[in-house]
Amino acid sequence: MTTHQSNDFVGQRFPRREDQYLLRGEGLYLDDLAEPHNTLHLAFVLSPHAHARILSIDVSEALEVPGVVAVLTGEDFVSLIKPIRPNIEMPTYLYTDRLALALDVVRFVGEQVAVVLAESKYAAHDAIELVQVEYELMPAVVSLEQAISEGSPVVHEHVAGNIAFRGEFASDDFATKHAAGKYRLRERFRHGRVSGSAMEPRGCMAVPIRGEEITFYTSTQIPHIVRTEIAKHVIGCSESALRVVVPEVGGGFGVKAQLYTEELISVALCLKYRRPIKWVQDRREDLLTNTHARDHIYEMEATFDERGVLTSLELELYTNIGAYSSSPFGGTIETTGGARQIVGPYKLPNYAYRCYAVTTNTCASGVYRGVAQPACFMAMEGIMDRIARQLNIDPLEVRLRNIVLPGDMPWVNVLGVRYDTGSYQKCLELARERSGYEDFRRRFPGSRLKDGKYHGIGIGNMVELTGTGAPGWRVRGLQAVSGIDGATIRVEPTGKVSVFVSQANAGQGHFTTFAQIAADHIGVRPEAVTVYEGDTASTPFGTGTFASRSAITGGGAVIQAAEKVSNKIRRLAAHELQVEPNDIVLQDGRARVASDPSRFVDFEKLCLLAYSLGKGALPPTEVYGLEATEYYDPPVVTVANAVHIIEVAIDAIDGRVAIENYYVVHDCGKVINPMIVDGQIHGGIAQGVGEVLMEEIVYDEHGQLINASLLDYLLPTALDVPDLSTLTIDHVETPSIDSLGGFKGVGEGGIIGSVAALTSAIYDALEGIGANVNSVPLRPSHIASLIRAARQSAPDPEATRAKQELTAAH
Amino acid sequence: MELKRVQKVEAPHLRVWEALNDIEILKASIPGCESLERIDDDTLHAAVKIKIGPIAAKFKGVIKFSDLNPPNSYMLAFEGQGGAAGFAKGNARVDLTPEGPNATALSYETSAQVGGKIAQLGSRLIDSAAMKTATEFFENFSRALVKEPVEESGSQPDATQPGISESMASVPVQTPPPSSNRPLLIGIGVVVIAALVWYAFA
Amino acid sequence: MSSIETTTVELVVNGKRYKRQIEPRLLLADFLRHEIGLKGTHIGCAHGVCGACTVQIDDKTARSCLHFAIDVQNSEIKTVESLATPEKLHPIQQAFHESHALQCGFCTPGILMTTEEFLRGNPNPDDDEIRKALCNNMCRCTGYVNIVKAVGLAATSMSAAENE
Amino acid sequence: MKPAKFEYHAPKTLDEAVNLLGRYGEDARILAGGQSLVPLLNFRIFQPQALISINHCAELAYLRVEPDGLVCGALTRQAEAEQSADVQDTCPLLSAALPWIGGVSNRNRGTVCGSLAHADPLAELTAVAMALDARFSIVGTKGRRQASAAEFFLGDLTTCIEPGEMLEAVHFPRSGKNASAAFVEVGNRWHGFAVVGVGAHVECDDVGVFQTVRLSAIGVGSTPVRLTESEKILQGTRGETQALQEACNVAAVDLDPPGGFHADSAYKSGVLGTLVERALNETQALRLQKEAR
Repeated sequence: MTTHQSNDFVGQRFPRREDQYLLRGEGLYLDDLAEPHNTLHLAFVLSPHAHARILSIDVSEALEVPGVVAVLTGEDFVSLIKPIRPNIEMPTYLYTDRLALALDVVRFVGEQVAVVLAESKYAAHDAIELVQVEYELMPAVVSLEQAISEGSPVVHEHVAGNIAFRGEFASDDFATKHAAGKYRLRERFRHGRVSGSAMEPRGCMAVPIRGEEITFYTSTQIPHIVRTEIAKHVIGCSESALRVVVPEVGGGFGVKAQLYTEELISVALCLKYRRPIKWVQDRREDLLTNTHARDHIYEMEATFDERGVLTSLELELYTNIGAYSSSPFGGTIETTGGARQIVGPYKLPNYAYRCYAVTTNTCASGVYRGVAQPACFMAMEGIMDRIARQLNIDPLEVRLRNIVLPGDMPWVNVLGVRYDTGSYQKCLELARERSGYEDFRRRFPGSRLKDGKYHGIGIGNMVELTGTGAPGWRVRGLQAVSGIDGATIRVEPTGKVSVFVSQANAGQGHFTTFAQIAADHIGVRPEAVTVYEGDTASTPFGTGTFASRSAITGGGAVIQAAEKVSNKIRRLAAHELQVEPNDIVLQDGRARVASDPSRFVDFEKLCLLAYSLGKGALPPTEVYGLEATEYYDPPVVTVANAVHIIEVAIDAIDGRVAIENYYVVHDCGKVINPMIVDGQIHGGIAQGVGEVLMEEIVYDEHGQLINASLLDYLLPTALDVPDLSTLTIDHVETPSIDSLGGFKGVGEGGIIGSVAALTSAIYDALEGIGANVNSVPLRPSHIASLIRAARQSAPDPEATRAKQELTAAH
Repeated sequence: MELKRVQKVEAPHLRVWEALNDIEILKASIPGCESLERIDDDTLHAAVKIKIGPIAAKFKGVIKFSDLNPPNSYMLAFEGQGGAAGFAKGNARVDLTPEGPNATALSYETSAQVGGKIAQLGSRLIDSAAMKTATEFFENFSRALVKEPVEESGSQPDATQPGISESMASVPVQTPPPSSNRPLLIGIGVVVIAALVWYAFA
Repeated sequence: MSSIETTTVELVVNGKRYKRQIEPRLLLADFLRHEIGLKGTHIGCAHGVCGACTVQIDDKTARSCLHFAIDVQNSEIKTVESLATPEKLHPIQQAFHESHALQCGFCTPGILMTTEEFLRGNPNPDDDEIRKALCNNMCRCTGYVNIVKAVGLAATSMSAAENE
Repeated sequence: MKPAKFEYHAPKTLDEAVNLLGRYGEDARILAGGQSLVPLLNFRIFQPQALISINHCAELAYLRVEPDGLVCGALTRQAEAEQSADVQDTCPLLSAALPWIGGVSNRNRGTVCGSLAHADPLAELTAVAMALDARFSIVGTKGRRQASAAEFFLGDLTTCIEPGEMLEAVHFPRSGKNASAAFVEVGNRWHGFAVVGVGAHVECDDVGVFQTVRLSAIGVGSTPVRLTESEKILQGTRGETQALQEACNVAAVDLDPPGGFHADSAYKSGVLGTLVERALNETQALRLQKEAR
């Protein structure tokens, strides 16, 4: 499919169209939407127990609160909403259905057991505290380690040993090859549990329209999936009568790329009471009930040769999926994700994994920016660092000796995943040269202790699977995630262009980037293009925005639709100017004759024909209208890559980590808008810093979540991220040969690289004194205890380092 | 929250055991105790309001005793819940060992679990709250035992001179004198209420 | 005063006087958003940490989720809607636009009000001073890099405008 | 969550406020800046029957320098004290601690007395009050009384203020002319709640011998803690390395700091000595700077 690119707006630093109204405070987020006068506000009664039987619920007192219209419990919804079951077809996968409201058993702190409907939000919050629920406590299992141990309590009777899914893979003859490995090392990596914590908690509002229809506003990243899933689960809700509209979304990060019980409940109650229903989540509910992420254990054994080249890797991966699997991605998304993506940019010949999705009495854990990749690359880069240490080879050199080389591409890895194009070698070499890496090695040949601080430099060499289409999701067993995205492009009668895309942005600048793409392929200026998203009534069906897909899938659909429209414009112009369509070039809203540019016709004139306005007539071979709808399903996953190099200084006493230098070189294929790409990387880096140094959802051993506020769930501030003088971002553009437009995704690259590189840097700083850094988060208290323990056990840490230098000298 | 403490009580072993069984002494010693009744041989019902600064938590719960070994040791399990706010749960092991004719070492080892809003939002305060309540109980309890009846000096410290005063004035705490001394087999489960007791109020 | 359900309050917001009948417990943020329709002030946490609800009370930044409308009646409240004119963005807003210093925009109004007070007190700050001024407003999308750049750009453009 | 209902009172005078306190007793709480109190209301883990706002009692908004020290009225905002030259002169440790409190928008509205009366175990001003033996003027229906810092702080969020009483003012004794002070903290982020914090106040004679040494810490107990042992070791020395090292090593000796998921007890004890050292070094640097001028 050749594309007649007549402009080059793609690739320019176009300022964002979204900024005007957002800066003025005119962006309407969910809670800002005008509420119809008779709106009922919802508030939920949350379980204070991790595992308990509900004996009784007394709502009498709550009903007396002025303004309270009704208080409903699990029984009321049995006839309204079907249990949520993510449509996953994977061998050994055991469904852990989720009811809209708990019926007889609650399985995590925060699970909803009753809902109050009131005339005002304040009254609703008054009433929930008067609902008396009597529980009978049941044994709870909370940590991953506990859940997989002998005789652990079980979350669901039918999920024996809390194993909801078991996946495995072994490359051929793995056992013998693994046994034959020359050098061997084992390591266990532990990643804590985090929360996406977008600045805007979730919320939704269902408004009855013309009796039977409902317009459902919700802060989501997947409007079309939500619409279909609501229609499938809410009894009496017909999909054609349901319109899902996405207001401004205050950050998503994957947490809002899920179907939630409150969305089903709001629509069901709107049908039942024929009144608008509004629910706005508060921060405590966000931290308690919005899907968490990570909480993984990686048990790894790697073999390698004397040059540090990996010969085999065996992985046992446990992921904590909480009490119910999230929907539509289910509990396996991080389990298969971690196991399949850990191979990264390396040529690993022999690989075997066993991966387990483990249930516990905690909130569901699933998709958040990076989805398992930050954790699995922390582990893989940890293996690379340990190979380097064991053989005394430079860690960056070890990576260079393991990566897929340009000549090998397109490369199909040991799992059959195809890497179309990539710049692994180039980025590593650029990083070595421009990040100050070699200078650091010169400055710190031996001891890393200087002025009371341990200095270290870490490497995060990673790939990011982006733009996953239908095949990619089916391999992972996901049936409800279609994989395609759609775009309708319409040239209006005055020649302006409307673009309707199935995506739903949460700040990624789609109104600007898709306008750039459409403008290039239709031949208008971006200012003449208006992009519409997040409205199932106007946009074609599609999967939505998550997992760094929009540039590829949305972009591809826009290109295909734009090509169709521009071909028609060329035909109409050719007819007007009596030339061949191929002799027409479209630019700035004009169709010019390529061989004689002085002859041209404006789009508007052609549009009059297309819409039967004015005196002209369509050529007989043409039909009315000037629009096209196209769906794009990328044939295979496109693989972006990046290298993060971070230099840190760790205070030997208070264990605090200062980022001294941060270098990134990123390759996300053809860049649509470099300004927006850099913004995505900055945001990912900050979340990575948070994930490694301070963020953790903490459950006590009884299943109580004990940091359900931002006072205790710490998010990084402007002082925690690298400042302007220490951050350098370089770009390499290796266009994808698989995806239309050559785009690759970038949404998650920043967090994946920074989690891997920052953990590697702290490991590098402390491994010399014998401290083993193999887990996150790494709070100052934990780092200080690692240093104290290492200093006590190693008689003279500097001696051990010197001894190492000696052995390397042979 | 785990708590392991030994408290020296200036009273003979048997006297301490009896006092620990005196419902009035116990009721007076527990900070914020509002009601304490026996239900049967090994069950107590207590209502206690614990305050940590502005945060107040009202708790109604049942205490079950086991492994009674009078007058030396004792086991207890406790469970209380209510409303949307949460619950408190815990257990304890208590031992008395005489230390000479006029003193007894009362050691207790208790673990507590608190749930609901207060655990989610005020976790920083819970452990120290439980410890503070336990220590407060013991100060009241041992003061009640040592001097009978006990006249407490006015709790209002008189106006001290301005300027940098080095002395650490003792902390004024209201302690009404114990009224009766009837030995009842109650056990000191109540200590546990003091130690672990509170949960977000209803 | 006995326990009455609602009471009349008068607030001056962005130079305009508003009179409403409200419950004493109505947060200032909710008054601005739901009583007088200024939706630019956002609630991200309601416990004074994220800063998305930052407004100015008598030209000093404050968390509108930590104040009750009834308690700030005789103060002058300023919100993000006061910064731009229909024709032109405030120089700080323009600098944020040019530096791509916002993505989802939810935290932006609070950061703009914080930046306006900061630059009023410190017309040409260095990067470190800017980062310290911003460290009390959370942003989850931008990683703060471009926000620091934007505040620096705003400082230069505003001081340049001054000495014209 | 939205706060529960409460009765709102906005007395114009202190007497009016005290009467209201007498009327409601335990069921009322004073509202000034609200920076620590209102989160508890929004969490609904504190539901007073009445809030008595003193934001309209003009008579409580004063920051007075007196011969023997500095008096902050109940409405003195932290930001005002932070920018006050008087505070810097008479009470350098207060000036040093104020910038550590929350952010500008918290200090614009939060009050000095409010932070002290709320007595969060991690509130910097409680350490300042303890270090300088501040005097607390408490007023209630039974009249006025004074409490020393040691008497005032009883535990987490708990002071000796009884129902029916409020903190009217806090008096910080005047620091010597050549006093220098510093406050240092470590937290899990470069901004936000401290894990451990230390305030150091040193007055030297003209040859640099330490006449008065005051050290107090937050985060190592449920109230601010005076590091009296370390003070004694440094008294009369010039803060030379050997004395400084000894003072730092002994700082955490008899403390059992509360541990938790933010930081364990060993960490707090481990960093306390270093923070004492850093705080003292900073006071020395400030003193030399002052003398150089």
